[in-house]
Amino acid sequence: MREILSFISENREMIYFVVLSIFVGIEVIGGVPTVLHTPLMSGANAIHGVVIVGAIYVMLHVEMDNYLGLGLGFLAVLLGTLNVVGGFVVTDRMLEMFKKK
Amino acid sequence: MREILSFISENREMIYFVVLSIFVGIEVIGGVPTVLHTPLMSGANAIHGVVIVGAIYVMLHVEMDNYLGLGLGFLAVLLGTLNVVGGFVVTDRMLEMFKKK
Amino acid sequence: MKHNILEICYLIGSVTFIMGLKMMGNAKTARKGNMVGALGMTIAILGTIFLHEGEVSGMIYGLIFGAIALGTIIGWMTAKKVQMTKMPELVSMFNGMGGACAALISLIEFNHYYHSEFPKVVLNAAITGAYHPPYGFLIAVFAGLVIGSISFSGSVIAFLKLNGTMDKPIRLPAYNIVNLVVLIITFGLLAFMVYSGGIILTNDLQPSGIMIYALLALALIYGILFTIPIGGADMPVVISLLNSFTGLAAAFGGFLYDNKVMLTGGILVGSAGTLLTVIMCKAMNRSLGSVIFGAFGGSTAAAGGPDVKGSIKDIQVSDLAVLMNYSKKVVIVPGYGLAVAQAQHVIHELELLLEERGVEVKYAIHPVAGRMPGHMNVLLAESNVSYDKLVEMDDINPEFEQTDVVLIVGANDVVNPAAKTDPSSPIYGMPILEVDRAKNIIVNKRSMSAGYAGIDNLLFYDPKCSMFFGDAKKALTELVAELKTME
Amino acid sequence: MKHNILEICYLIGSVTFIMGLKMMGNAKTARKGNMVGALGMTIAILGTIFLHEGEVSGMIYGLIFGAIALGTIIGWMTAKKVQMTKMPELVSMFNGMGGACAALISLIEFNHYYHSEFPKVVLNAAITGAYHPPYGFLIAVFAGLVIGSISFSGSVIAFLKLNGTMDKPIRLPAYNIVNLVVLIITFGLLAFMVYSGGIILTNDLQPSGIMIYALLALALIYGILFTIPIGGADMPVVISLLNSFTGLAAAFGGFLYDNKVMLTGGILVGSAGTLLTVIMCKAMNRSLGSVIFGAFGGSTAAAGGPDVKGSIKDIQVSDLAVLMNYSKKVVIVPGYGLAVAQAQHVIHELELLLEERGVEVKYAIHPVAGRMPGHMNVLLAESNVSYDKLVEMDDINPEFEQTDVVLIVGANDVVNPAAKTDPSSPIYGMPILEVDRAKNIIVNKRSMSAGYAGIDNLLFYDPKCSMFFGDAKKALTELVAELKTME
Ligand SMILES: NC(=O)c1ccc[n+]([C@@H]2O[C@H](COP(=O)([O-])OP(=O)(O)OC[C@H]3O[C@@H](n4cnc5c(N)ncnc54)[C@H](OP(=O)(O)O)[C@@H]3O)[C@@H](O)[C@H]2O)c1
Ligand SMILES: NC(=O)c1ccc[n+]([C@@H]2O[C@H](COP(=O)([O-])OP(=O)(O)OC[C@H]3O[C@@H](n4cnc5c(N)ncnc54)[C@H](OP(=O)(O)O)[C@@H]3O)[C@@H](O)[C@H]2O)c1
Repeated sequence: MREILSFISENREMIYFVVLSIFVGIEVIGGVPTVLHTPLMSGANAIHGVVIVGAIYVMLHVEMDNYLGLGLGFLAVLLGTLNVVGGFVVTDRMLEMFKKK
Repeated sequence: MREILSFISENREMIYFVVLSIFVGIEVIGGVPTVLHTPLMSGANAIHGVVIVGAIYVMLHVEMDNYLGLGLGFLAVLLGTLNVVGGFVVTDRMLEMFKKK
Repeated sequence: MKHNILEICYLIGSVTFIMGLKMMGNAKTARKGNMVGALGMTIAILGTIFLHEGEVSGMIYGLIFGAIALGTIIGWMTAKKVQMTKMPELVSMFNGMGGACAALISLIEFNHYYHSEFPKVVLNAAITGAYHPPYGFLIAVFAGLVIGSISFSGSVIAFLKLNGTMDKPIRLPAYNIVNLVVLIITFGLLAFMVYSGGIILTNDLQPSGIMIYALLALALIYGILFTIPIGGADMPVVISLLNSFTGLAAAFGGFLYDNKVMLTGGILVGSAGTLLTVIMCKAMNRSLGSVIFGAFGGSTAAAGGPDVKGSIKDIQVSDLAVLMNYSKKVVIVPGYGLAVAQAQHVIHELELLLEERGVEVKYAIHPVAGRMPGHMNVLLAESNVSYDKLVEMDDINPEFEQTDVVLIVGANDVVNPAAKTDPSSPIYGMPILEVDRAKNIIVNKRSMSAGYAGIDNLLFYDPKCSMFFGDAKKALTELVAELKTME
Repeated sequence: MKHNILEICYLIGSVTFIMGLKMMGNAKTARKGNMVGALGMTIAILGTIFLHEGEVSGMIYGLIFGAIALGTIIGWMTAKKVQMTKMPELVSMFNGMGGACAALISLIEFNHYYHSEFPKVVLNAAITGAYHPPYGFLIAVFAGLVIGSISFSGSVIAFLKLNGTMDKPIRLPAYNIVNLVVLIITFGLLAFMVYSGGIILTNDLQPSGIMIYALLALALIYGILFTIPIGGADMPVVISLLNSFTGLAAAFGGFLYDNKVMLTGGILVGSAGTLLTVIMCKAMNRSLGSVIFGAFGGSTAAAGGPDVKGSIKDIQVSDLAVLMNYSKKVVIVPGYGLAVAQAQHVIHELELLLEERGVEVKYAIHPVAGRMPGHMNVLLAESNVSYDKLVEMDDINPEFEQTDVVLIVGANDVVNPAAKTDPSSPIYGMPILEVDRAKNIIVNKRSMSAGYAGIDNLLFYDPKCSMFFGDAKKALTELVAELKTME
C-alpha cells in the first residue's frame, strides 16, 4: 500500500499526463457521425504508427555488430513506415471519396 | 532564442500539462446548449474557487508574528470559501429550477 | 506518507473537475456534475488542511476553520436567499472573491519573499548582477496579482451594473485608447518587475517592495476601466470573461506552489470559460470585440429601420380577455420586460386559468430572450411553470400557423422581423420567433421604446398586431382579474 | 541544443495529433485533419533522425532510410491501388504492422538489456535479492511486447476473414473458457517476468532470456484465439479494438523511452479507439461483449420470427423496367449484397438512365447498411454517385410516402419491420428505413436467405412487395439493358 502510494506520488507528472491524454482522446471523438467511423478508425490507425519513432530510436542506438538487433530494427522501421504511410494515404483516399460532389 | 528553447525543454512536463488541460477545457464545453450557459458559467466559477487551496497553504506556512500575513491570509481563505460555497450552491439552485417538472 | 495521500486527493480533485464540467454541459447530468465538482473540491480542501506535514499552531488552524466557517455560512445563505433573477449579480460577486483571493495570495507571498532573509542576499547579488530570483516565481506572483485584481475590480463593477446601481455605461472620452494605455503600462510594469526582481532601491539605498502596490493599484484601475464602458446588458459576457480570468489567476497560484489541483482547476476554467464566452457572444449574434470595445452595448446604436411605418392599434383589457378566453391555442413569448417587471408568477397564473378553460398554452423560448442565457427558463421555472410547456424556437416556429393568439410580454428584439428582412439592421441574421404567422399578435410593453438592440420594430405596425401597454406585472394582473370575472 | 529542438518537434507532433483527430470527427474538416496528423508525424520522424545527438555510422542511416523508403513505396502503392471495398482489410493489415513494430522494439530492447554487461551484475544481485532492474522498464518492455503481438496476430486473422480466406467463424469447444485461460496465463507470465527481471537460470545455472519467447508465443496465440471465433461481419469492431491495442502498445514504447510524442499519440489512439469501438457497437445495436463473446456474430442465431407468413410475389425484369420507367420518384436502398456483388457501378448507371427519363432518384443510406460504418457512402462515392443524392435515414423516412418505387438491392436487416414491431427480435429497437410506406417495394437478392442478423424478414410478404431474384450485379445489368430497349 505504502509502495503504491509513493509510486503514484513519484510518478504524478506521468499520471496527470496519461489521465489528461485519455480525456482528450475521449472528448475529441465524441459525437462523430456514423459515416466517419471508418475513416476515423483508419486515421487513428495511422497515428499510432508513431511507434516508428521508437523503432528509429532503436536503430540509432544499436551496436554495429548486433546483427539480430540490426535486422529486427530494420524490420521494425519498415513495418512502422508501412503503418504510417499506408494509414495516412488510405485515410486520405477514403475521405477524398466523401468530398466528391 | 537558445534560452527559450532550453526553457521549453526543461519545462516540457509543465507545457504538456498546460496544453492538454487547455484541450480538455475546450473539448469538455463543446456543444453545450444555450439554456445551460448560465449554470455552466456559474459552475466553472465555483471550480476556480480552488484557489482557496493556495490560501490555506499560505496560512499553514505564515509565521505567527506576521500579523499582516495572518490578516490577509484569513481574508483570502474567507473570500475563497465564499467563492467555492456560494458558487456551488447557487449553481445547484439554478439547475434545480431546470429539473422541476 | 501523508504527502502521498495528499497527491492522490489532488488527482481525484482534478478528475472530478473535468468530469463535473463535462456533465454540466448536458441538461440531464448537469446537477450531478455540479455535485461531483463540489465533492472533488471538498476532498482537495480537507486534504490540504489535514494532510499537511509539519508543526502548525492551533491558532492558525483556528483562523483557517474560522474563515471557512464564516465563508460557508455567508456564502450558503446568500446563495440560498437570493432571488432567481439576481443570479448573475451573485455569480459576478463570487467570481470577484476568487480573484481577490488569488491577488491576496500573491501579495502575501511577495511580502514573505521580500521580508525573509533570502532577498537581502539576493538583492545585493542582483545589484551586482550575480544572482536573480527564479523567474518562474516572480511571473507566477505578479501575474496572479494582476489578473486576480483585474478580475476582482471588474467583477465589482459588473455587480453594480447588473444591480442597477450603475446603470448607464460610463464612457470617458477616447476610453478605448485610455484603456489600452493603462493595460500596456500595467503589463510593462509587470515585465519590469519580473526582470528586476520586483524590489527597487529607494533614494537612501534601502530596498523597497513598494512597487507591488503600484502594480496592484494599476490592475485594479484597469479592471474598472475595462468594465465601465460596457452596457449592463452585455454583462453576462463580461462576467464569463472575468470568470476565465480568475481561472487563469488560480492557475498561476498552482504554478507558484506546483499544486496540480489548482493548475487543472484554473486552466480548465480558463480555457472552458474563454470558449463559453465566445459561444455566448455567438448566440447573441455579436463578436467579443464589439462587446468589449462597445459597438452597441446598451444605448449608443441609432434608432435605425425604415421610415414608412403605419399606425398602431391599442387593445383594452376587456377585449383581450374575451379574445383569449375563446381561443384554442395561445403562445406566450416572454422577454426581458417580463423579468424586469417580475411578472413570472402572474403569467403562470394566467396560463393555469386559460388551461382550465380549455385553452392550450405554451411558452416560446428564444435562446437569447432576456439578459442572460437561459434567463427565461430560470425565471419561469421559479414560478413552477412545467418544463415541457417551454418550447424552443425551432420547435415552436412551425406551430405559430395554428396559433390563435400570441401574447408577447416584454420581448422586443427576439420578435423583430427586421432580423429576417432588413440587411442593414444590426440584428440582421439573428433567428427570430416568427410570431407574425399567428392569427392575432398582442404585445405588452410600457411604451414604444426600443429593446436591447435599440432599434424600431415593424411588427408593432402589423395589421394583426395590437398593443397592450403597461408594466407587465400590472397589466397581466388586470388581465387575470378580468378573465376571472368572466364566466 | 538539438535536443531542445527535438522536444519542440515532439510537442508540435502531439498537438497536431490531437487537432488532427478532432478535425477528422467532422465531415468538413476530416481530410484536412488527416493531413495535419500526417504533417505532425513527418516532423516527429524527421526530428528523430536528424536531431539525434551522438555518433551514428553511415550504414545505420542507410538502413533507416532504406527501410523508410521501402515502406513508403510499398505502403503508398498498396494504399493507392487497393479497391475501395477492400479498405477494412487494408486498415487491419496496417494496424498489424504497427503492433508488430511495437513488439519488435520490445524484443530488441530486452535482448539488449539481457546481453549488455549490466544484467550480469544485476542477475547476481537479483539472486541474492540486492538489486532489481527498474520495474518501469520491465513493465514497458513486456506489456509492449504482449499487446503489440496480440494486435499483430489478431489483425492478421481479421485480414484473412475480411479477405474471405477464412470465412466461417471457427469455434473451438468452450472457446470462451480456453481464451480466458490463455489470457490469464499470458498475463501471469508477464507479471512473473516483471517480478523476476525476466531472466531465469537454466539447469547449469546459466542465465537465459528464453522466457520472453514464451511470452511472445503466448501473446501471438492469444491474438489468434481472440479473433477466430468472431464472425466476419463483426470485423470492423474487432479492428477498431485492435487499433486501440496498438495505440496502447505504442504508448508503452513512449514510456520506455520517455518519449512524449509516442505517449500522446499512443494514449490518444488508445482512448479514442476504445470509445470509437463502443460507438460503433452502439450504432449496430450490439454490445461489445456480445461481439467478443459471440452472441450472433455471423451464423449462430436461430431463424426466429413469427410463423404466419403468406406468399411472396416475383417480378420479371420487363415488368420492372416498365414500372420504373413510368415512376415519378424512385428510392434505392443499397445494402451489403450490393457491396458483395460489386454492383455499385451498374446501380449508378441505372440512376443516370432513370434521371435522363425524368425520374427522380435518391439513395436511402442506413447508418449500418453494409459491413462497416459508412460502407455505402464509400462504395457509391467510388462509382461517382453525387454526394447529395445520398440521403440519411432520418431525412428519407418521411419521403417514402411520396415514393413510387423503392428498389432494395442486397439489403435486408435495415428494412426489416421486425425492428419496430417484434420485441422478441434480436434487432428490435434498431431504427430502420420505413420502406413499407412507399407505393411499390422491389427487393433484389439471390434467395430468401437471411441477412447479417440471421432473421426472417416479413417485409418480403407485404402485398406491395415483389421479389426480383438474382445476383445484384447481374440482375441490375439486365434491368438497365431492358430499360435501354424501351422508350
Ligand atoms: N439572453 C442573453 O444571453 C442576452 C445577453 C445580453 C443581451 N441580450 C440581448 O437582449 C435582447 C433580448 O431580447 P428581448 O426581446 O428579450 O428583450 P428586448 O429586445 O431588450 O426588449 C425588452 C422590452 O421589454 C420592455 N419592457 C421593459 N420593462 C418592461 C416592463 N416592466 N413591463 C413590460 N415591458 C417592459 C421594453 O419596452 P418598453 O420600455 O416600451 O416597456 C423593451 O422593448 C436581444 O437583443 C439579445 O441579443 C441577450
Ligand atoms: N455497417 C456496419 O458498420 C456493420 C458492421 C457489422 C455488422 N453490420 C450489420 O449488417 C447488417 C447490414 O444490413 P444490410 O441490410 O445492409 O445487409 P444484410 O441484412 O446483411 O442483408 C444482406 C442481404 O444481401 C443479400 N445478398 C448477398 N449477396 C448478394 C448478391 N451478390 N446479390 C444480391 N443480394 C445479395 C443476402 O440475401 P441472399 O443471400 O438471399 O442474396 C442478404 O439477405 C445489419 O444487421 C448491421 O447491424 C453492420
